[in-house]
Amino acid sequence: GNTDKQASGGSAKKYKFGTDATWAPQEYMENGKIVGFDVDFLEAVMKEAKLDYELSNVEWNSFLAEVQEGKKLDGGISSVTINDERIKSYDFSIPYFESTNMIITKQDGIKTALDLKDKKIGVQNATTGQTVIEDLFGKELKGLNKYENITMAFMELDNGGIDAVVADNMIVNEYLKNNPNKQYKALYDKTNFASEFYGILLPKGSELKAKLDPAVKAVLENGKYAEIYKKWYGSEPDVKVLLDKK
Amino acid sequence: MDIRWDIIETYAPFFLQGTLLTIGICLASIFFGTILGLGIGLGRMSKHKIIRTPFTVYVDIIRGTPLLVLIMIVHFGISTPVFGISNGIFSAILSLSLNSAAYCAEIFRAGVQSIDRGQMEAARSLGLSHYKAMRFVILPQAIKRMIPPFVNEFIVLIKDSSLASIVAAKELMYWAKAAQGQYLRVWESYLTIAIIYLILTLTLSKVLNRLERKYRTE
Amino acid sequence: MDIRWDIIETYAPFFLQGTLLTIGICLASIFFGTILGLGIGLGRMSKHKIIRTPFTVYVDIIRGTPLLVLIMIVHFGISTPVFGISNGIFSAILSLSLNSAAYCAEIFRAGVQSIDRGQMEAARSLGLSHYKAMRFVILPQAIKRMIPPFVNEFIVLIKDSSLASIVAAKELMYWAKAAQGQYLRVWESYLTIAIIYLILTLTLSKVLNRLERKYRTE
Amino acid sequence: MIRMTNLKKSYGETEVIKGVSLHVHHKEVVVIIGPSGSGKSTLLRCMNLLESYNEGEIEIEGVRLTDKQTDINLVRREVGMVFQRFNLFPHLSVLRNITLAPMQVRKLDETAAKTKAYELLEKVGLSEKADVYPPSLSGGQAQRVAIARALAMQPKIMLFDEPTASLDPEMVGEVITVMKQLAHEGMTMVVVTHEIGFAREVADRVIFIDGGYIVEEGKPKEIFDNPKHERTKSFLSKVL
Amino acid sequence: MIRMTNLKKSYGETEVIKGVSLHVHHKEVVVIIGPSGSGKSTLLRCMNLLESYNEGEIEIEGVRLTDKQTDINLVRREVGMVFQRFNLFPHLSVLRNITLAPMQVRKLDETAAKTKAYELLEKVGLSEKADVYPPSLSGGQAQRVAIARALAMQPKIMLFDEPTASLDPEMVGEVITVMKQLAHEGMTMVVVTHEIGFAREVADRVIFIDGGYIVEEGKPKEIFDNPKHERTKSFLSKVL
Ligand SMILES: Nc1ncnc2c1ncn2[C@@H]1O[C@H](COP(=O)(O)OP(=O)(O)OP(=O)(O)O)[C@@H](O)[C@H]1O
Ligand SMILES: Nc1ncnc2c1ncn2[C@@H]1O[C@H](COP(=O)(O)OP(=O)(O)OP(=O)(O)O)[C@@H](O)[C@H]1O
Ligand SMILES: [Mg+2]
Ligand SMILES: [Mg+2]
Repeated sequence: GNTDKQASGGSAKKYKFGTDATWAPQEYMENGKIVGFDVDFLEAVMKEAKLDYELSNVEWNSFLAEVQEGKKLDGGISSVTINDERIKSYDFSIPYFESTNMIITKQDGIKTALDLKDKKIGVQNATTGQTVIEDLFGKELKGLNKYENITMAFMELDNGGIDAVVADNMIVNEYLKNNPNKQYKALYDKTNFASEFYGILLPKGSELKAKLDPAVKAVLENGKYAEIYKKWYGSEPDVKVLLDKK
Repeated sequence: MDIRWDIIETYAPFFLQGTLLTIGICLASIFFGTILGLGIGLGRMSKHKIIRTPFTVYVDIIRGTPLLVLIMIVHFGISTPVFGISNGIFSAILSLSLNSAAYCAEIFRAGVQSIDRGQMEAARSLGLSHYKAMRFVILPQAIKRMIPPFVNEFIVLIKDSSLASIVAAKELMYWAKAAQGQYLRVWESYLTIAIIYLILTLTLSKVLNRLERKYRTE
Repeated sequence: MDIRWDIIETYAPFFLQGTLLTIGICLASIFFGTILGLGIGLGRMSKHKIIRTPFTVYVDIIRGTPLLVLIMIVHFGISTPVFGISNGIFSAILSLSLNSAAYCAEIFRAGVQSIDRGQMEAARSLGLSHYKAMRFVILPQAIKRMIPPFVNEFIVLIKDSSLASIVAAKELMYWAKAAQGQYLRVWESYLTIAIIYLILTLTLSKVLNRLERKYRTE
Repeated sequence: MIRMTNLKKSYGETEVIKGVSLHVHHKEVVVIIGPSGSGKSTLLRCMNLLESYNEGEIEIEGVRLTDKQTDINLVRREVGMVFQRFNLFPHLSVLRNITLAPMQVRKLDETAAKTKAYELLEKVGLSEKADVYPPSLSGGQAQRVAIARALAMQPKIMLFDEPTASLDPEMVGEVITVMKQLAHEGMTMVVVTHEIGFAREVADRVIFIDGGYIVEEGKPKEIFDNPKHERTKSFLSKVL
Repeated sequence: MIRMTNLKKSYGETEVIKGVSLHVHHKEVVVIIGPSGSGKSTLLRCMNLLESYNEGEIEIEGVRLTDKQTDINLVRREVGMVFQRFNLFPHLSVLRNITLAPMQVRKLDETAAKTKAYELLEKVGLSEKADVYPPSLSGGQAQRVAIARALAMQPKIMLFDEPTASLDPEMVGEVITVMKQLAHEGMTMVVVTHEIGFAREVADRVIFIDGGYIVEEGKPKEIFDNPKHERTKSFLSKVL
């Protein structure tokens, strides 16, 4: 995809969307093409809304600046969690994805999230992994290390520099899939880790919100969503949680 | 360390593409950066403080600003508002040129000031204007001495060009990050591009060293 | 551009913390980088090719490798395996020192070689050993000339230290990214740290300029 | 013709020229002598505006140097200068050293400039060195090229600042010969030198300068054989 | 005592010293003259191993310079060298210039080194300049300090390479005076110089060198007043 072309007058507007495609399997580059759950989902939504669009790969810093500015990008989809702080600066679509965090570790002593208190924990900066840990133990937790990308956190775990990594379940599973011979255990802790919900990121006051929300709802309800989810994660999604969330 | 060679293989064509773009961005930035640097260097050498000051401030500010931030400011604050272009490659070349110009200006100034004062005096005493004395007498001699620091600067520039990936210019680092995102593995892509950067910088210094030696024997 | 001042306010204590760590990392790296650079520079000036070659190779490789990659190699390949330390700050200081050493070595070599040959000859003809001639005659004179390029190198080092955030060293850039992650806003944190970096680099060059002037009048 | 009136020049706080008046007439050869640091070079450099001065006035061929509307490059064309340290342009061949200014300043075409250059090289005895680069010349040869380069602009006045001081003794003769020839051809010349032989033979007037003042001036015979001032005597006793 | 046998020295392809044999006896003063580029400096520098040589041998006070077990720094202590361009250490005071080597090489304590240094400064007439830095010395003063610095190591032999060539004429005398005094005190000296007056008065032997060979040698009277070789005659006619 390419964001360069200005939408020319006359024909219907072509909306420009961005994603930071470094987060397999949600969005990533495969042989030079942007693929992933978010990519297929966006396609379904835009089809439903009957909107023309193009999707390009944008580095995270630019992704944020461009969506916020609303000129180079009209919107973005990049596993962005909805929260109160962010709503001050952006509009979000209704939630389209429930993410649960997992703990991945080698240590037997770690059974629940509460066992992480005095441990060294790795998360990716600006992900839900970071948020759940900060919600649990407070922002100033000494042992919390925010990595620029999740791969670095996994490598640090390998290295023994940290005791555990907290990340989205899909990412953890993808990592285990890519590194089958490593002796890690992955734990859910639904009591201490609240679920997080992703939304499509839009500039504040975007006209798109009104067009996208019904389309997202329709895709969730008409079974298209479950189809995409199964393609990428091999299991059934809990659509009801999403529809109830609002 | 276990290396998954298939990742490198799959990504080889993209790394090739990225290498070509990296080279293109660097050549353009070297070109514009050098020209702009010459102008700024001349400005910094002015006898008049009023002329000198803005150039000095430019050099200080650019040298003091992390390139990452400069690229973002250029991309969002200059490329589109001023030039109406929102292409990442354009922003990358523009910011690398602006950044490099500050360093080139200093190299240029040091080179000119290293030429014996007697050369300028002899030229002026023959009736040549300051401009002509610079052009025919000082610069041809100074350029030789500037080659080593310029090589240094260009090597830094090649490495700095990897930051262009933040404005989505599809150069080497862009593809390295893409491969990392796909496989959640670091070494395959980063070591590959490290070697490519090394080849690029070594080639550059070899070429320019030869140039320098040629100049010297002339 | 609308700026949300409350973000800067909230993060002010973290930026302060980050600034202090940045300064610490830079001072330590300048210290070790300079010392290591002196050694490497001496090695590069050896008359014997066998001694010279490894140092030359070191300089070429380090200068040709993007710092980002160097930091990762140091962090994952050296810090833990060799030193048993997996602290990001340690890795940052180690990689910045190794990187800076290559550039310092070149500055050092150029400085020494700029001293008139007659000085070394006079010292040797008095019976001083090569080492003593270096220590008492050549170095004290060369150091003055090395100050401006060293200032340049240290400025680059300060800016480069922002890459330490990739190994989660909690310096300035780390907190800028943290703020950006929390609010999904870019400018508040990046412009703030850009100004802090600018203040740091300008302070450094002012201090060292004063030092240079003091030396010159001595 | 040079007319210098009550010239004063300071570097920062220290006054180096403390009020010098000097008229050099058409076709006159003036030799300036004096101890090191007495201001000889400074005086010469002021005549060419390589240094600005603080007080007084210099007139060259009727043009006042400090007039606002004076184009200093126009004046400099008329005044050739030869330095102690040759200052040849090392990146240009001997021929290009000589033709550069005529072509760029006097706008001569290349053929004319070259013809003139060969003529001058002939005159200083270096015809065969036209295509050589300055670093491979001996000191004496370099200084003769520097003289040829200055003459190529066809100046009305020539200034020499210790032209033989950095030459090997063997080579002093070659340069002095060329300068004598110039003097005999009627060039107006101001020469700072310690070559007393030259001064005796060709100078119309010798000026002894010390501490920024003219201490004594007169015909060479008077100055060298019968100096009036104590300072002149003691200086000459060391040099002769 | 210096014994040089059939010395040869090349820079790359070009042979500069083509077979020179020379014995300098205890307390002898030898003056070397010759045209520029003839190899005078190279010869002197070989005696101090500032240049290596390709063939032949040099013995200084009975020690062969190229013997593997010879410590060149030990030999250099015995040989003082004075250069044309002074080469004083600009960052050290005159006193420190003189005391550096005795303290670092001969391991003298500071008081002893300073006492010796003041004595030598007295000798070269510069007692009051002890605390001054070299850049503020005149050429003649700098060269006298350089001589004092070399003497501070109490060398048995002194080598001088055109010690007065870059001095103003006024200052040549000061340096020559010091050198004459040294000669009269019985120092073994090898001096490259064009100061014929000095050679006539103090040299035991004058050597004329050209093109890498010794062309002629003898007592000053013989060489200057009655040179045998054509080349010597023509050289002297230019210099005298
Ligand atoms: N650029 C300068 N800045 C400060 N002082 C200067 C400068 N140039 C010359 N001087 C001082 O001015 C005085 C006169 O210098 P000048 O070069 O004219 O002397 P001179 O008679 O030519 O001596 P010399 O025989 O050594 O060439 C000296 O004391 C010198 O130190
Ligand atoms: N480092 C060097 N490399 C190459 N050639 C050299 C070097 N040093 C001297 N030469 C050459 O060796 C020859 C002899 O030089 P040397 O300096 O001994 O002459 P000199 O008699 O001392 O001359 P001068 O009177 O100019 O000092 C010259 O032709 C010179 O060009
Ligand atoms: Mg002078
Ligand atoms: Mg010599």
